[in-house]
Amino acid sequence: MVRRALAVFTACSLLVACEREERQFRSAPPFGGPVRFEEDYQNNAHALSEGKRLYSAFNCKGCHADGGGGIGPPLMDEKWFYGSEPEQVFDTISKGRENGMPAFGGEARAPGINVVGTVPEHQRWQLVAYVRSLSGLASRNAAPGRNDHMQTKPPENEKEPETPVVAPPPPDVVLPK
Amino acid sequence: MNSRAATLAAAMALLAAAGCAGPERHSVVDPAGVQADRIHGLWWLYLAVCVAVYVLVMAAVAVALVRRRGGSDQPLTAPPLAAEVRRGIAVAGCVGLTVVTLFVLLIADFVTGRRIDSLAREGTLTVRVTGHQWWWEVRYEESDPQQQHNAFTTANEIHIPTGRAVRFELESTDVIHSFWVPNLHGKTDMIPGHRTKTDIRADRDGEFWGQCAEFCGHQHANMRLRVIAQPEAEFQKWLAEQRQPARESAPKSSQDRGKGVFMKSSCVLCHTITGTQAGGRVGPDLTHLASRPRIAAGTLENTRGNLAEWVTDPHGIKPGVRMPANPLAPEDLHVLLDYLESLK
Amino acid sequence: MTVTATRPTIDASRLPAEVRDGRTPAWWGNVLFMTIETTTVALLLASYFYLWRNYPQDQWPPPQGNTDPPILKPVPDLLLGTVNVLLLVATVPLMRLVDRRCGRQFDDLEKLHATKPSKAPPGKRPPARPRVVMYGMLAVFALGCISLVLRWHEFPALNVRWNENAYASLVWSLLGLHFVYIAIEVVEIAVLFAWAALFEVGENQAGDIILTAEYWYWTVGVGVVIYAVVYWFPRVV
Amino acid sequence: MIAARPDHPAPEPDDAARAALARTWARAPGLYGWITTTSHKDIGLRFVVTAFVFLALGGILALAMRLQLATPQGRALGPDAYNQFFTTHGTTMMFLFAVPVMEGMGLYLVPLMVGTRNDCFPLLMNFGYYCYLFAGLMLYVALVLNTGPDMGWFSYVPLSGPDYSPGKRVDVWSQMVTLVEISTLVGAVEIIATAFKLRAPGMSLNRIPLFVWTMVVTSFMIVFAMPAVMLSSTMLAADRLTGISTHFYNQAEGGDALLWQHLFWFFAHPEVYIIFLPATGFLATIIPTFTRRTIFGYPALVLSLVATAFIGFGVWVHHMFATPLPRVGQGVFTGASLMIVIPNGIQIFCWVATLWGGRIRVRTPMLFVLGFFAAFLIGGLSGVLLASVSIDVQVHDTFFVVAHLHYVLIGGAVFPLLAAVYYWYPKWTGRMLGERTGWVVFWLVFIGFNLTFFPMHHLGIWGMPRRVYTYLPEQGWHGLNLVATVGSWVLAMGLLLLVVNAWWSRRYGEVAGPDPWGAGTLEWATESPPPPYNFASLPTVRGREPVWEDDGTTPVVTGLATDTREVLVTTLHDAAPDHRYHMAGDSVWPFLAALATAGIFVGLIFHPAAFPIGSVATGLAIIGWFWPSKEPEPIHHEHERPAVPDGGGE
Repeated sequence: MVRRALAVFTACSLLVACEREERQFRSAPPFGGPVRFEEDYQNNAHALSEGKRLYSAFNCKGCHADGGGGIGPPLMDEKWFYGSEPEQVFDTISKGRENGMPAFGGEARAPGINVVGTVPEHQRWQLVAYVRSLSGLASRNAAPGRNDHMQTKPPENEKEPETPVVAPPPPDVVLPK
Repeated sequence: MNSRAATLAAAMALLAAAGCAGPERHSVVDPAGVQADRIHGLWWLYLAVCVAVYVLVMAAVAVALVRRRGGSDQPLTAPPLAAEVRRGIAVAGCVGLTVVTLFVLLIADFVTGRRIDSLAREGTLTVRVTGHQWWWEVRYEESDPQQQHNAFTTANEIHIPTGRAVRFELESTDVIHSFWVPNLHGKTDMIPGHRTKTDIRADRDGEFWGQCAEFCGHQHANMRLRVIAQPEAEFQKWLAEQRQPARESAPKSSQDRGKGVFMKSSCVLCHTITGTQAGGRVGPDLTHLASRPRIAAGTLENTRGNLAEWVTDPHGIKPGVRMPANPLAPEDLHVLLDYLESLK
Repeated sequence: MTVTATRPTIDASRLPAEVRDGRTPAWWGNVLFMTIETTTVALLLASYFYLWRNYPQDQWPPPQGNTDPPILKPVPDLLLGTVNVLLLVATVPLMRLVDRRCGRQFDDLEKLHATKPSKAPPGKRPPARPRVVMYGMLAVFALGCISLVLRWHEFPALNVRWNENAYASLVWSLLGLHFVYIAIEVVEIAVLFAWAALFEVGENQAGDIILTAEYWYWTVGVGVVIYAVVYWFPRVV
Repeated sequence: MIAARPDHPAPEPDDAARAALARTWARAPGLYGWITTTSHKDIGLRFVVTAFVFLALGGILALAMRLQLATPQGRALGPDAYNQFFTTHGTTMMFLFAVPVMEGMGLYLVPLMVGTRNDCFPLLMNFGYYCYLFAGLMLYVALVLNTGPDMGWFSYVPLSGPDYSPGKRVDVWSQMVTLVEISTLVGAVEIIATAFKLRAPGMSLNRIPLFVWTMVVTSFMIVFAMPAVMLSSTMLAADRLTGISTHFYNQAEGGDALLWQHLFWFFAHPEVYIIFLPATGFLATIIPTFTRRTIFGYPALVLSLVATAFIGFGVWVHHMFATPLPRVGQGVFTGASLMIVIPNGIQIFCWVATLWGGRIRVRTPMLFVLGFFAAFLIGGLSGVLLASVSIDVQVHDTFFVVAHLHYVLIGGAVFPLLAAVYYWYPKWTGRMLGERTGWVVFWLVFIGFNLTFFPMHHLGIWGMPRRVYTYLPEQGWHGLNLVATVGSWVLAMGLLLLVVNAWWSRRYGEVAGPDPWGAGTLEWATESPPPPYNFASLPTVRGREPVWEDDGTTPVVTGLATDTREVLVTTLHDAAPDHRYHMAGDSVWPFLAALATAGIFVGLIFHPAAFPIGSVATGLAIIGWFWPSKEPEPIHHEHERPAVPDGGGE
């Protein structure tokens, strides 16, 4: 009987994949090998919540608000100007974009793009995972729940997954002078 | 055998009474402030009473044990009435004594509480301490609106003038922390959404350690702060220094190049250095980093080696800390350290 | 104590096998579970008032920002809740009839020393399914179902979603908890009715129905208190 | 007057009658019988054994924590593992060991002590056990999967909220807490009803054995305290769970972090007495046996139990003295916290008076009782220090409190529990635990315990906060921490030896016989281990120590059916025979209901839909459970009610 119950519970709990609960403090490059986006970021609760914290720490809110968009484009919708693939989002965050997105990876892809410091690589990956979770592209069981502030949007783990569409940036999105 | 147990335990109780040769930088029984001192007095009263009670009860048990062994196994369902009455009186007496003692203790506690709350607050200095996971933001307020430019922020280190009452306004930006400097006063929780405050007066100079006393996550253990009580003059000197912006470094000097590294690495995103464009509020203010004897919320001494280790691999020292690892080229690291060490 | 032939005895075989109310362990179990539930509801109400006390009290319930136009005082609509609570109160006399009739059924059987009507000597045999009991339970069941439907529509009538603020979360859990109580009771009544319809109302079943009735009174009572707090408290403060 | 008829002697229940009873009350053979058993002896012991397994698991975690703290900046565990370990340790000891083990002792002993055949609601008892077992498995499976809760056993928001505890760790905690409290609550209902309605004729309220009294009072405390933690943990889960996301504790949306602390401590302080009172019941049962006299001050003891229960609900705020509270309020709670010393003092004094008036026999159980005096008093008295607001704000949340609570819970509850294990083991198994080993176990446990926890007083006074995974060499805490670590291993060795002894004695221990200690309460009036039906013919009672008072003329109850599970129900106050009560037979439904209930709690962690689905499943199982079965007819005669046999004297 005990064995049977144990089996039932292991089955249920196994849905909580171990790596989802891993807390990777000393994570990723330069200490680790190649980036395992799925395991280490997209489905990892700790990485996603760190991404959420960095999102406000690095003032992404300033332009994108809580994902609803403002000066910058909204992140909660299905539209992606430069592609929704992790590598593409990573590239956008690292090198910036011409229409006002600053570069967080140390060097810009083109002159005229504002460079604000160098966010360590694994933190950029955490941001990527979180930004994608804003449009429901992360595991619901790992995405952050509601935060302890005024609610401006449904929690990430309740966001219906959007099917990404690559749409060129509208002309009216321009670099804020 | 139980008398042995009793003596063993009693010996330990005495050890407790005597055992106060603890570390003097953070000890409840080595008060350096008026409140800690009053609590200390109350502490001894309570402890003396408790040890006395303990010894008496254990003695009673021990005596019963040695004098009432033999005799028949025939169970006694109706013990002789006279003896029972005697015991009844004894028990009633003990209970009465207990009630009186407790009442005394209650009064003593209430009086002490009142005296702790009524700390004379003339010429009070106000310091706002904000708990973060896992460090302390310390802001010296200026009551006078004209003097606002004199308000400044530092971290994990609080200087106070000896003999003057200081009002601490406590708040938290994330989870519950608790502000505690044992030598000076008991703890006060910092609860998000609730403003709390505590008044402290150090009566002798010295460096006293405090530590977060409410579990707050991975690095709760390494969330320390230091309170330096110093004579008024020294304190004013320190204030004057802290109010200055970071000193300019000579152009082309290694410090200057280090500043460049700082501004284009991740440091600038989280830390503030007044007088530069670095204005991040996520991490501790570094304007006068080099003037602080310890870094990493009191975990490491502020030496070049420690600083280097802390910048490159903080998680080796404090796993889970918010500070990210910064893989820097050796050259960049050296000039960065030069710069940080110049922030006196 | 070893049993020896010399021991005097108490012959239990002549004691009744079925009694009702406070004499039975089942009654105690019922009362204790009611106590547990009462504590739960009381603590939930205490939380409600605790949060109210800590909130800027000129604006309770908290203003509703994300509607257009914003509602400054989103008090719950009275209609459905009032109808529902009146409905629940109306079931009490009905249930009381069933309750009383079951008591009489029990006592009749007890007088005949029979546990079931079918076991009673023919002639003075009490009805297997007293009409009052059957129709009464049916009526309470129906009204209970209606009350559940009404309650379901009371949630939107609160004018605030459970995940908007703490006040909303609390009123939703108050109504939700009570919804669960009613649901449990309705199912219980259905089961007892089914049993009675399939077989007969013996002492055993009569006892069960009486206990269910008592739980039903409790549920209605709690419902009235919750109604007062959820619907009227925000209006009077 | 003797109501029973001397002219009408009882026939010695012959083997046929006993065999019939055994057939009626024994559980079905095989796994099915093992699952569906409703015998209070099976389930009570099962609670006790399971609880000891969890004690072992929690203890292993504690040893690991002590290893980490043995040296400054230890490397045995990282902060992540350490936080999971100390949280699981605390949760295990409070929810999965201390309360269930007392409940198990109650379920086993109460029916024997009041002289009946089983607990009142056997199926409910079975359901409760499986809820408890599943909750425990839930916690440890999660821990093994690196999903152990890591926010501390009192789980303060906002740290335990969705914003600062990502992932499923806290969800597992809050759900398992609610699940295990269901089991505790049904156990409480069980024990109260049994003690109130199934007592032997003549066992009026003023003759109820003190252990039964403590279990009754404890159960009432459970009834009022446990809903608080179920409610608060459910609110926490609701705040966190996907698709629910309520705001009970969200400061920014009108919630309050202190609401959690109030609700939690409203449960968690009474919890301490819920653990401690049954322990006092063990003492009040064991001391008379080994002092060969009836307990001193029975009425005072009962009243102080009740007083403790009442005051116990008025002191929860002394866990919150460091939070912003008005000084007056603090004064009130200080007063209450000091006041609770009075009833506890009365108990201690009465026991000492009993020792003075008796002829003490120091066997292993008594040894542990004396250990209790030495250890618990330290904890109780350091509690007096903690009751003072001013002192509390200094030592609150430091290792001083760790020392205090372990002196109270180990000294006050585990020592009496070990005494009880040595005392009742013969009743459970029919064989004795080794007396000489007993002394070794005692001294290992006693010395190890003091070595581990006494230095923690100093560490706390020297500023070491609790729940730190490391400390610096310059803080000067290493010496005492090392001592504590060594002590923890000595303590562990002692307990290990006890387990080995228990295992060995089950087979090879000296045979005990019905009453090895010459004790006075009813459980010793039947064989060891007791037959499935407990008593061949139900006993009656003339005083507080029925076995001591029996001169062979105490009446017994005859005439209960032997072919169905029938017991005698008596009146609440003076336990006059009232009616015959037919108990439900074994059934698999409670197990299925427990499985479905656990399903709700586990499923909710992943999807809200688990609630409706699980509820329907549970509902069906419960309908199956309560669907009246067509049982054989009880025999009927014209009624008459024999009066209570009188103890003579009163």
